Amino acid sequence: MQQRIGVFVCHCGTNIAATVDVSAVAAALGREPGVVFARDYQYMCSQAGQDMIKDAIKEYKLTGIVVCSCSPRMHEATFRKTAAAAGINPYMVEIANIREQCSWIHKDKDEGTEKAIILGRAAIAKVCLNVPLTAGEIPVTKRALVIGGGIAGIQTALDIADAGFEVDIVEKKPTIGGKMAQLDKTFPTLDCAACILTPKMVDAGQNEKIHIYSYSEVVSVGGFVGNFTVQIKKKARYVDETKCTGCGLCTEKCPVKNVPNEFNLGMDTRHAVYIPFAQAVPKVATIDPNYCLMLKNGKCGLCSKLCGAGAINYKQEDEIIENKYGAIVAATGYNPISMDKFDEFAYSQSKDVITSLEFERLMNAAGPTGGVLLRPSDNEHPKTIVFVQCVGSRCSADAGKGKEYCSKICCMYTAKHAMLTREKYPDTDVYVFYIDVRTPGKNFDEFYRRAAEQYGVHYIKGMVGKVSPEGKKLKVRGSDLIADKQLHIDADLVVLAAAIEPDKTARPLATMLTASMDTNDFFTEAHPKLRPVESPTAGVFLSGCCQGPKDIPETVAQAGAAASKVIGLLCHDKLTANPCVAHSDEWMCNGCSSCENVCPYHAITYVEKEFRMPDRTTKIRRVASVNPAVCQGCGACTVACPSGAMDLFGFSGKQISAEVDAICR
Amino acid sequence: MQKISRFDIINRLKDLLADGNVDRVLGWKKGEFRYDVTPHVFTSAQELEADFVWGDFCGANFSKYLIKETAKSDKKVAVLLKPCDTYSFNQLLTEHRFDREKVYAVGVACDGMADIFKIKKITGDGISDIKENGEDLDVYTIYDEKPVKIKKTDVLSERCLSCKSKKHAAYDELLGGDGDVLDSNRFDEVAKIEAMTEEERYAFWQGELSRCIRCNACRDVCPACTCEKCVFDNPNSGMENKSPANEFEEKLFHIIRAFHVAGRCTDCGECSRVCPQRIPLHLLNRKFIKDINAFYGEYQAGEVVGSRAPLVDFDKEDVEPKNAVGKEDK
Amino acid sequence: MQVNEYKPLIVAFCCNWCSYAGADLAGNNRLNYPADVKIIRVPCSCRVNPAFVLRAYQRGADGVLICGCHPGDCHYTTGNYYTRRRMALLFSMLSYLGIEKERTRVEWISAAEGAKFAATMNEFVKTVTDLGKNRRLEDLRCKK
Amino acid sequence: MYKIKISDLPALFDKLSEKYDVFLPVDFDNGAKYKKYEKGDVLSEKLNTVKSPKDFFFPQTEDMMRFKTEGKKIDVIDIREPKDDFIVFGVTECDVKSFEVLDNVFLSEPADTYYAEKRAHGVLISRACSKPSETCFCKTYGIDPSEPSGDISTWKADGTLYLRPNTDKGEAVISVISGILTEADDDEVNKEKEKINKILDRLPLKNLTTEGFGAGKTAELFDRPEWAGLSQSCLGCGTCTFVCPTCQCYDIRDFKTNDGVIRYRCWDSCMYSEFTKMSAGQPRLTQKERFRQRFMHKLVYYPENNGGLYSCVGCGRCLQSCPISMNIVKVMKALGGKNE
Repeated sequence: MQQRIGVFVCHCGTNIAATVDVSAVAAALGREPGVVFARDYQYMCSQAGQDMIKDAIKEYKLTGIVVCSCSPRMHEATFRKTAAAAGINPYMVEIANIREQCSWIHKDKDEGTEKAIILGRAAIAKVCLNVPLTAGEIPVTKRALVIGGGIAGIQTALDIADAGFEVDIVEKKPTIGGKMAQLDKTFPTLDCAACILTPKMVDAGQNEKIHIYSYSEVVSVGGFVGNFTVQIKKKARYVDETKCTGCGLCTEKCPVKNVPNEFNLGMDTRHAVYIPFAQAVPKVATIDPNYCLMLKNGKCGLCSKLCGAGAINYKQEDEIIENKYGAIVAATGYNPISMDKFDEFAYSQSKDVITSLEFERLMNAAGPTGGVLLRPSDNEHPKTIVFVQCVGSRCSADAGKGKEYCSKICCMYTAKHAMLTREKYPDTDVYVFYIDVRTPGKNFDEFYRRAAEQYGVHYIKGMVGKVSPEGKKLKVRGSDLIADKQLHIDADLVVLAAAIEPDKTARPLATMLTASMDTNDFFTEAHPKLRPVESPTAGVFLSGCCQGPKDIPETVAQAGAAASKVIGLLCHDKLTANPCVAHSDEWMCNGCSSCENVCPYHAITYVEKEFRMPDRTTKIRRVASVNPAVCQGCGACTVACPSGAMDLFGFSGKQISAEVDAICR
Repeated sequence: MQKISRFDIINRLKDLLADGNVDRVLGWKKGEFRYDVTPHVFTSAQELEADFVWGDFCGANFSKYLIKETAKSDKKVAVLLKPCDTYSFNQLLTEHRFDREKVYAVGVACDGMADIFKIKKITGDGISDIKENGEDLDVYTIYDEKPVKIKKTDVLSERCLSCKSKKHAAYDELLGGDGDVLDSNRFDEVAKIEAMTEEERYAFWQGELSRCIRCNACRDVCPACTCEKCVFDNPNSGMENKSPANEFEEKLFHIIRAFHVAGRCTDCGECSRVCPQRIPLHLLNRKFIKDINAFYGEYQAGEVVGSRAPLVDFDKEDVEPKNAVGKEDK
Repeated sequence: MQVNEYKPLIVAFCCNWCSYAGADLAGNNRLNYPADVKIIRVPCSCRVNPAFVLRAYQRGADGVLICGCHPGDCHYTTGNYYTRRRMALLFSMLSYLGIEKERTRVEWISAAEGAKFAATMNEFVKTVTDLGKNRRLEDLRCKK
Repeated sequence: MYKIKISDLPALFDKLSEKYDVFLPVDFDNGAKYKKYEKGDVLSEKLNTVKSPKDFFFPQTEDMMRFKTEGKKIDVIDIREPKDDFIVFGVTECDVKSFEVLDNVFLSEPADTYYAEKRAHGVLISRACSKPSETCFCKTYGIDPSEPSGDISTWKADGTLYLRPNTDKGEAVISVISGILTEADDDEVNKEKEKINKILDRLPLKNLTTEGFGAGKTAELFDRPEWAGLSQSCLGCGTCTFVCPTCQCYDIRDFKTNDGVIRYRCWDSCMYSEFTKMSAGQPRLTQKERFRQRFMHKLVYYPENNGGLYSCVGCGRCLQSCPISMNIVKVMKALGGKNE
C-alpha cells in the first residue's frame, strides 16, 4: 500500500526556529514523495500540537508520521502515544532530531535549515518502510533482588516487602548493615547510627517476605525485565546458618585470635571464627578459612566440639543458587579510596594519620578503643587534631590520582567529627583544612556554623601540602589562603577525608546486568533528572551510593524511590515487550549458527522444521528461531548472518539503507 | 604424478560399494580431453571402471556437493577428499550444513594439481593429450607429433604452489597416506600488495576487479557460500544485482563476498580456480585470513569441527580498528 | 589564501544508548560541529552492516563513522566487541583495495561525552575535507 | 582481394583508427580480450577472446532510459546518443555466425533498436582460423572457419594479411585504407584454406554431429533420464552464458539514483535460480530444469523457431571456462544420435 505520510515540524519555541527556517523545512518536506501533509507548529509536544497531529492523521488518512523535533530520546514515546490515540500503529512514527543534532549545534540558519531538511528526508524514507509492530506481552516474576545489604539495600527491601512482594538481599559480607553500621553518629542530628540502623536490620532479618543471602555474591544474570535469572554464590561459611544460634561461644574460645578485624578497619583483631559485630543480621558465626587451623591443616576442631547446636561444618562448600526475579536493584555502595597514592599525607608512614572512617571507629563505643579517642600509635589522647578535606576528591583529571568529582559527604562528616571531638575533649585543638565547605542540605549549614562558631573548630581555607612524622608529632604544613600565609601545625592526629568511590564489585555486576556505568564506575541512571533511580536497562534500578555519592537521608530517599519503581513493575502481571526485535526469515536461513553465537541473550535457538519446498518436496531444515520476549534488539545477529535472513524490526536493513540514501542524496 | 594410483582408488571404492557401506561415490569423471574433469556421482563398479579419473586435473572440491547429496537419500555417500578439501568439509560440519553420519570420507593424498591455463600458455591451443611422465607432463598437440615436455612444478595451480596442508583434517579412511601441515608462503602475495602504496593498491585491484563479469562462479563453487539465497540474488537485501554494472558494483560484490566468508573461508582456492577471467580472488580472502591471524591469533577455519569463527567471537582486549588497519602502509 | 569550498558529506552511525545520547549532550551544551555530519540512529554499533558503510560511499558519502559505547560498556554487553572486529577487518580490506583508510572510522563515545562527540566530529570533518571527495568508492550512476 | 604485410599492420590500424573506433583482440596476462586500439597494440594470435564480441552490440550492462523525479513529478529521458561507426577486427567465423543467431532475436519485428543501432554502425572484420583449438567444433554446425564472412574477410598466410570486402560497409572501410593495401590474387588464400581444412580433420571433436537435435525433438529429448546425471554437478553459475557468443537473455532492472531511476538491461542466465522469476515464483525450480533449458534452447527450441539454425556456433568458450567442465559437447554426446 502506498504510504501517506504526515510531517510535523516543531519550532520548540525558538530552540529550533531560531536557527532553522521551520516553514521552509515543512514546505520542502511536503514535496517529498509519499508526504501528503506537512506543517510546522510552535510546540508539537504540547496538547495543542498533539491534537494537531491527531486531527491530521484522521483528516488526511495518514499511515505514518514524521516529527521533526527534539531528540527521540526525549519525545519518541510521546508521539507514539499520540499516533496510537489517533488510531495508527505507534511504530509508524519516526523522529527527525533537528534540535540536539541540528539547531543547537549550528549557527548559520541556511546551513541549519538545509540539514534539517535532509534529516527530515531520512526520517520520511525510513517511515515509508516502517511496518506496524505489536508489542508482545511477557509475564512478570513477582520477586525482587536487591544486591547489597547496606542501608540502601535494606530500605529498598523493606519497602518492597511492605508492598507484599518477595525480595531477596544478596550481601557479600557475613552480615547486612554496610557502611552505616560502622559509623558512630550521623549528621546533622548526631543520633547514633547503630540506634537507627539496627532496628531496620532486625526488621529485614525478621520480615517474612525478605530473604537474606549473606556472605553471598551474584555470579551471573540472565534474562530481562520481569524475567531475570540470577545465580547467587553462597560462599561456604562453614557454619550451618539454620542451626547456629549466634551464642558467640565459638568466637570467644577460638584459639586463633590475631586476625585483623575488618569491621574495625584492622585497628584491632578478631578470632578465626567470628560474628562481625554484636547486632549482626543474620547473627551467625562465620569461619575465616584463611586463618582457621582446622580448615588450613586439619588440626583443632575446637569450635565444633564447643558448639551445642552442632552448627559447625568444615566440609561446607560454596553453593550456587538460581532464582528468578522480576526486578533487580543495585545497591552496592561505596568505599573510601585507597590512600596509597597520597604519600604527602604520610598515611602509610604513620599510624596516627587515619581516614575519617577509621576515626568513626575510634569514636565508636563498640570500636577498638571502646569509644575513647586515643592515638593508634601510643594510645594517648591527641591534643591537636588536623582534619584534611577533599583528599582525593575534586582532583584535576591530569593529577593521575584521586577523583574529579566531589564526594559530597566529607564536609558534613568532618564538621561532625570536629564538633564531637571538641564536645568530648574540649582541651583538643581541632583544625580543618578545606577547599570549600559545601553544606546544601536541610540544617547542614547551621550544623557547620555551629562547629566553627560554637565549638571553636579552626576552619582554614587551604590545602595541606605535606604531613611529616617527626618524633611523636606530625608536622603539618599547609597554606591559609584567606590569611595568605603558610601554616605549620604540630599535630597529634591527622584525619583524612578520603574520597569515596563505588565498590569494586559494581563494575563486573554492571556487565552482568548490562547496565551502563560512567567513567568513575558509578551506575548511570536512565535520565539524570527525570529517571534518577532507574538504570537504562529495563528492570534494573539503582539505590544509594552506587549511583553517586550521597548521605544517609538521600540514600534512604532514593532507596524508597527505587522500591516504588520496583513495586510499580512487580504489580503488573504482564509487561509490554519491545517489539523492535530480531526475526529470522526461515526460508533464507541456512542454519549456520552465526547468529546464535553472537546473541548476548541466548534469544536464538535452532529448530529442525519441515518445509514444503517450491519443487513440491518436503525437507527438514535447521533454522534459527528468535524468542521475541528474550531478544533485546541489539542487531548483532543481523550482521553476523551472511545470508541476510536475520533482520531487525524498527531498524531493518532496508530502513537503514533508505536513510543512508536519503542523507546522501 | 600423483602418489596414489587411479587403480588403487577404484579398487577401494568398488569394495565400499560392494560392502554396502555406501551406495554411491562422489568422484571425478573423465571428460573429452585430459583436463576437463567433472564432479560426478558414481553408482556402480562398472561406471567407476569406465569413467572415474584421478590425476593432475582433479581440482574440484566436493565438500559443498555433500549438502545436496546427503539430502537425497538415507544411505551413505562416499566422497573423495584431498587434504585441502577436508578443511571445507569440517567447516561445513561446523555450520551444520550436512549430516556427517551420511558421509564416508575417503582422504586421498595429493601432490598438487596442474593448471591447464598455465599449460596452454606454454603449448598454445590444440592439446590432444596430456600424459603424466614422472615429474613431467608430456603435452601432445594436434600441431606436432612430438609432445612438449613440461615440468609439473612449472604449471602447478596457484593454490598448490602455496599449499597449506598435505594433512587431512577429516577422514574415515586414507588412501595414499597422510602428510603434514605445511609452513606455506601463502601470505607472501598479500604482503606484496600491502607493501604497495595506496594508489598502487587501488590501481592493482581496479585492474583485476574490472574484469569481473559477475558470472558468480566464484560464489557458486565456494564451499563457504552455502546460503539458501545469496544476498546478491535477494531483492530484499538491497544489494541484489546481476551485472557488474560499474566499478562500484564490482567492488561491492567482492568485498561483501569476502566479508561474508571471512573467518569461515578455509583458503581452498576454488574461487580463483574457476574464475573465467582469472581474477586472483583468493587474495581477498587471504587478506582476511592474514588479518585475523595478526589481530586475533592464528585461526584456520575447518581445522577443527565446532571451532568458533573469529567474527562471531571477541576478546575484551581486541585491537582497535584504528591501530589495526594499514600498519604495513608505507 | 584560497578558500576551500569543498564540503564533505559524512554519515555517522550512532548507537542509541551511548553515542547518540552523546550527540544529544553535545547539542544540549551547544557544542558546535559542522553540519556536514548527518547521524543515523541504530540500536547498537553492532547493527551496522558493512553493506551500510559501502552503500554510504556508493551514494556519495565522503566519510563514514561508526560510533558506539566504549568497549565493556555496551548496553547489550557485547555488541561493540563484534563491531570492533568486523570494522577492523572491513577497514583493513578497504585499505588493501587502495581506499583511503582515514575515511572510515570507529569511535567509542559515551552518553556523557558530549564534548568528545563534538571534538571528534570537528576533527573527522577536517580529516575528510583534507582528503577531498571520495572517488574510489563512489557510484557515478547515483549522480546521473 | 587485397593484401598487406603483417609487419605493416600497425599502419593499417593507425589509419583505421583515424576514422573509426577500432577494437581488436589483444593478449593480456589472463587471456585475450577485445580492446580499443591504441598505438602499440598487437593483434592476438589467440582465437577465442574470453568474452565474445557480442559485447559490442549487446553489452553486458546497457542503460536504456532515465526517470528523473523532482518532488512528486517524474520525467522520462531518452539517454541514447548518436553512435559513431566502429570496427571489430579479427572476429573468428564462429563469432561472426553468432550474429546471425542474435539478429534473428533482436532484429525481427519489433526490432530491438538498441541492438539495431549498434549493428548498423558496427563493421565486422573476420579472420580465418589458422590454428584452431581442441575445443573448436564449429564444423558441427556447418561453419567453415577457413572461409570467414563478415563485412571484410581476412586470412593470414606467410607474413601477409589478405583482405576481401564482402559488403558495402566493408568496401567503405577498404577505401579508407586502400592507400596502404595492394591488390592480390586468391592463390595464397586458397592454400591457407586447404591447410586449415587439414587441421580441422585432426580436431578431436570433428565427428560431433547435431543428429538427434533440432526442430521437433522436444518430446523425444525433454524427459530423457540423462539430464539428471549431466546436470547433477552444475553449480548454477552463469559462466557458460556470459562467455557464450549466442546467449541473448537479459533482464531489465531499475537502479535508484539520487534523483530518479536509471532503467538498464543486463545479461541474465537461464542457469540462475532467479531467471525469469515471476510473481508466482520461478518456472524452473531445480538446476536440472534450468540446465536442460539452456541446452534445449540452443539445440531444439531455437532451431524450431529459426528455420533450423542452432544457437550454438561451436566456439568452445564454455568448454574452456565451465568450473566443472560440463558443456554442450558432453550433452550432445550423451543425448545425441551418433556420438559414441
